[in-house]
Amino acid sequence: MTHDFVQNFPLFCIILTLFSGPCCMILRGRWARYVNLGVISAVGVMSLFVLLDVCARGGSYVYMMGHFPAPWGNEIRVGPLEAFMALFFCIIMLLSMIGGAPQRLRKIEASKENLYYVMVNLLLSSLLALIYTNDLFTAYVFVEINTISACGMIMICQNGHTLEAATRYMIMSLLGSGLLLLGICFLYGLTGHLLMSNIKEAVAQLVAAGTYHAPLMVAVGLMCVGLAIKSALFPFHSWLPDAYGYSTVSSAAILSSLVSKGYIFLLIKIFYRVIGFDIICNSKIINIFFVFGIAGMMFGSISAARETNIRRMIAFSSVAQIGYIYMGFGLGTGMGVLASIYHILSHAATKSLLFVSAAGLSESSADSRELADLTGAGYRNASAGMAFTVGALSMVGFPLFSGFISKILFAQAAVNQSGKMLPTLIALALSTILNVIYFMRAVIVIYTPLRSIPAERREGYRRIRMSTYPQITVVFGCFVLLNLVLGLMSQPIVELCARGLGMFG
Amino acid sequence: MELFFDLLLVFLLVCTIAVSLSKNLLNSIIIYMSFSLVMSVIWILLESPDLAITEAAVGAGVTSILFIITLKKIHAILKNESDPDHEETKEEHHE
Amino acid sequence: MSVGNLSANYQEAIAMIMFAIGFSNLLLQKNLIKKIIGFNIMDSSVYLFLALKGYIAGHHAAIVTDGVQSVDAYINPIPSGLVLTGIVVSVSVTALMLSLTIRLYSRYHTLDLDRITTEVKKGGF
Amino acid sequence: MSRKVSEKEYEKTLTFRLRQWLSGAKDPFLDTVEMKPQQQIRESEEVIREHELQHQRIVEHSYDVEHNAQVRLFRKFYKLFSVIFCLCLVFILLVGVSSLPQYGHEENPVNNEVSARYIERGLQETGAINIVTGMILDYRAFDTLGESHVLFLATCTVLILMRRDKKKYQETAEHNDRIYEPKNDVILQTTARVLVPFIELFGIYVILGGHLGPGGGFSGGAICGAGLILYLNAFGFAKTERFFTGKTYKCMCFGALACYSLAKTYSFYTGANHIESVIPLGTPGAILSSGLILILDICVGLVVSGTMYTFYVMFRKGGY
Repeated sequence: MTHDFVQNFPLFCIILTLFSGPCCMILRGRWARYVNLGVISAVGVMSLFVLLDVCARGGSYVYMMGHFPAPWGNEIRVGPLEAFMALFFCIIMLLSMIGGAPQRLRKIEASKENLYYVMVNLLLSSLLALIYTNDLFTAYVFVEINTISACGMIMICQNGHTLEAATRYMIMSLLGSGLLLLGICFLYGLTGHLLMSNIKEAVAQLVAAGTYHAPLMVAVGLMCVGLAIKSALFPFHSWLPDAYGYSTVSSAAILSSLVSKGYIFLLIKIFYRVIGFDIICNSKIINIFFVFGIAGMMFGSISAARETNIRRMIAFSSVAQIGYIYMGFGLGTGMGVLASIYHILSHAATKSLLFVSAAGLSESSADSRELADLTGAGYRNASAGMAFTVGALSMVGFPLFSGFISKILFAQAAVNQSGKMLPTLIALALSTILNVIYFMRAVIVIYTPLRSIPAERREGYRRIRMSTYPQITVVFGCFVLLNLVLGLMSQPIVELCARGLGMFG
Repeated sequence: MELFFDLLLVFLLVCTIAVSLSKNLLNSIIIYMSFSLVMSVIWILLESPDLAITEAAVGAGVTSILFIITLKKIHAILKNESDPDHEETKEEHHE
Repeated sequence: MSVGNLSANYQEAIAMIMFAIGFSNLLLQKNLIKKIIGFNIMDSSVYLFLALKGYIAGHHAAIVTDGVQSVDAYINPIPSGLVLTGIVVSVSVTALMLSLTIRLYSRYHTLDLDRITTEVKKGGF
Repeated sequence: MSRKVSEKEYEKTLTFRLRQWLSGAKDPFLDTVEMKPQQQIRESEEVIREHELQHQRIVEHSYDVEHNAQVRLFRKFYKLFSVIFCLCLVFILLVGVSSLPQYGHEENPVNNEVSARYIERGLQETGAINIVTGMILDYRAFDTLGESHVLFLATCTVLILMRRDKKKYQETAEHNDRIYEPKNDVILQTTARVLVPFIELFGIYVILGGHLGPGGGFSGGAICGAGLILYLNAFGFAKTERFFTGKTYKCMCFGALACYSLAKTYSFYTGANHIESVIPLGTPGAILSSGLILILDICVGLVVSGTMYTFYVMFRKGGY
């Protein structure tokens, strides 16, 4: 069977982003920036076409990478969920890149600006490859690309904080990818395949025959723990606050909303397409996820409430949100995973908004990130203030915005699960209260009139009008719109995700 | 042949333990170099000549060069322990 | 999971022990250079484990000789290919980590990551 | 229909107050909530100085790792936790390994139809005598495409970290590493003069023979890079910069990776759409055979040799 031209688009997306990496290296900063924006938009448009095509067809398809069919060659697999994720990631990345542009141009050395775009392009390519790939070893290679480019994005502004954070990030990631690779090797040794669908068949046979139970569980455990470490689940999050708190805005927005989500998406694929969700549910691994997820929610929220630096506060909130996602996995039902996927979307849309608007707020307050210095920043930079408020409300779970829907989905998923219902609901309630405490504190601070702080501390405060950076105002508008869409029109999106998830198996 | 292979494996194990226990950085890097070399012999015994060439060129060659140049950059070769005072005088001397 | 089976698989067991040693080095050593060496050892032992999977006693390297193309003549080529890819990845990561080490040292004059963290928290930039 | 509103009336409307509140000109709570303006606190210089001293002391004290009991306890706990984690890891791994199929046997699950096809039909389908090369550059080429970009990416991160702009690095002697070089070491130079051509030749041989025997782009490229490094060490930067600068590397890398991507796009596209590839496989065993594999090997070799050399130069000097 031959493909329609549209069906080649996933391949073109991956190759285009890979190719644009070296392209940006030989270009100068400004041209590299245009190439970068162009590539992201082009990939977004192509992903939109793929999504429409897949939805019209009503099914997923497999695309051969080369002349050889499934178990011998490489292949990628495209379905509604994959295409939607690709589109969504492109939108978030584009908005974050535009929204962070003014600060980025000030902070990064001009001669190294093009290298930053190399990192961003290759990060996008690795995310796309992780979304589409159907092969475990390919996934490993692109996980490494993801890790290295994320490290490059953290340390592009070289100060002590980012260098230290990048080192810690690399160490944690290397531990994680070592475990992941070892898990893949175990699985390969047991099944003799690297392609996800073939491994699933072989695993089903092994389970039916009852042989090799222990190594199979070891392999699953290694891969899960490896990816959990890489995506900064609670006890392994030590690098995260500094990395998100002190790197440049676009890096922080992209890192918090996309990088760890790529790993989590791979984990979902491993659940559904490599091992089989029933086997995962019968093992004890999801209980571990459940416990650490809830611990992460609590710990992240409490640390965020104690933090006075606004960027670090948002970063700690990320730890809590990753805890939510793993708690959803831990529920062990399809609903739970669906809620986690929705939370990935809503968190990505909200967290990048918060980071970009927090940068706008601190720019109007003499580049300080301390909450105390941000007093009245909402008046000085009206658009950023409003955007921050919307983001905070969404994080808290205010109806109308996306966070509300994901929390409702979590609660619904928990109700069906008798044993884990109570802890989940209690954790959700507690973490929501903590969210209210620290986000509303921030909102109140930025809307407190300036008069209450002495004049000599107001040095460097300046008013930023919406017309100063029109593109950023537009970006805020897009982010808010995205949040509203996710919050008000959730039904078709949830259905789309559910359909895509159903095709994973 | 089996025995030789086993000996090499034991040697690898000894190397890894020695690296973790050694106090001197240069020593541990040299031990790591020998680890890589033995690894490339093991690749030959496992009938993977491609890997042997690569490991010899990369593990024992380029990676070790990078390690040693790093040590040189951080002035850890000439003296035993990192001693900040000593370093500064050395830098001044070169300036 | 009997001890007898473990002793039959002792080559792979050694690879696993090496992995664990490398892993603990990467996690526990204070010195950054030692951490990087630990990472390299960890990766090497995974590759050893993988290559042991592909080895078949009595078979030759996967290079077609004298036109013989039978499964009984050659070892499994897949692990070799994977290891080849993996080695490249670990070299790249090693170079990146070493350059990070040099940068950190030139700023803080120490290789101890905990001390660097304290310095960072103390002094800001 | 519009009506005119006087300024006084307008000031009473909700819109006006909302706008005032948004722009921060007026506090809505003013006049409604009793608020006392904060007294300006004036502190004498001495008090401020004392506060600063206190702050300093607190910072010193809290970061005094040796004497801070909390930090020490935390570290001990962390260490204990890590050690337990590692021990658990060893135990789990050994349990897992103990029931794995024994190594070296033909009937292991690893040796299935996948490897059988690579061995039995690899020569006809890829044209490469070295099955491993055929596998990584044709059957599973997507991995290798990613892998070469990993190398490229690592170079970029090293460039971000280590490259200095020209003006800055001449300021201090430490940054200019040339002083550490042997100026005119006769032994080294003579040896290098003899060895370097052979090393380069061997590297090129390994690259070009990737599909015929052991070797390939990566190992050959690393050998070439090592030869360049030796040359650099013997003769210094002035000599090497005549033929290899940052610009050369950029162009080389871009060319090679672009060529690689294009070639692979062609083969992926034709493969997925079931179009016959027009690239002839040639007679197995000849140097010009096995279709794209030779070209890809050369590309990888170029990238790798340049990358290795660049790593070295960046570590050494921080610029070409």
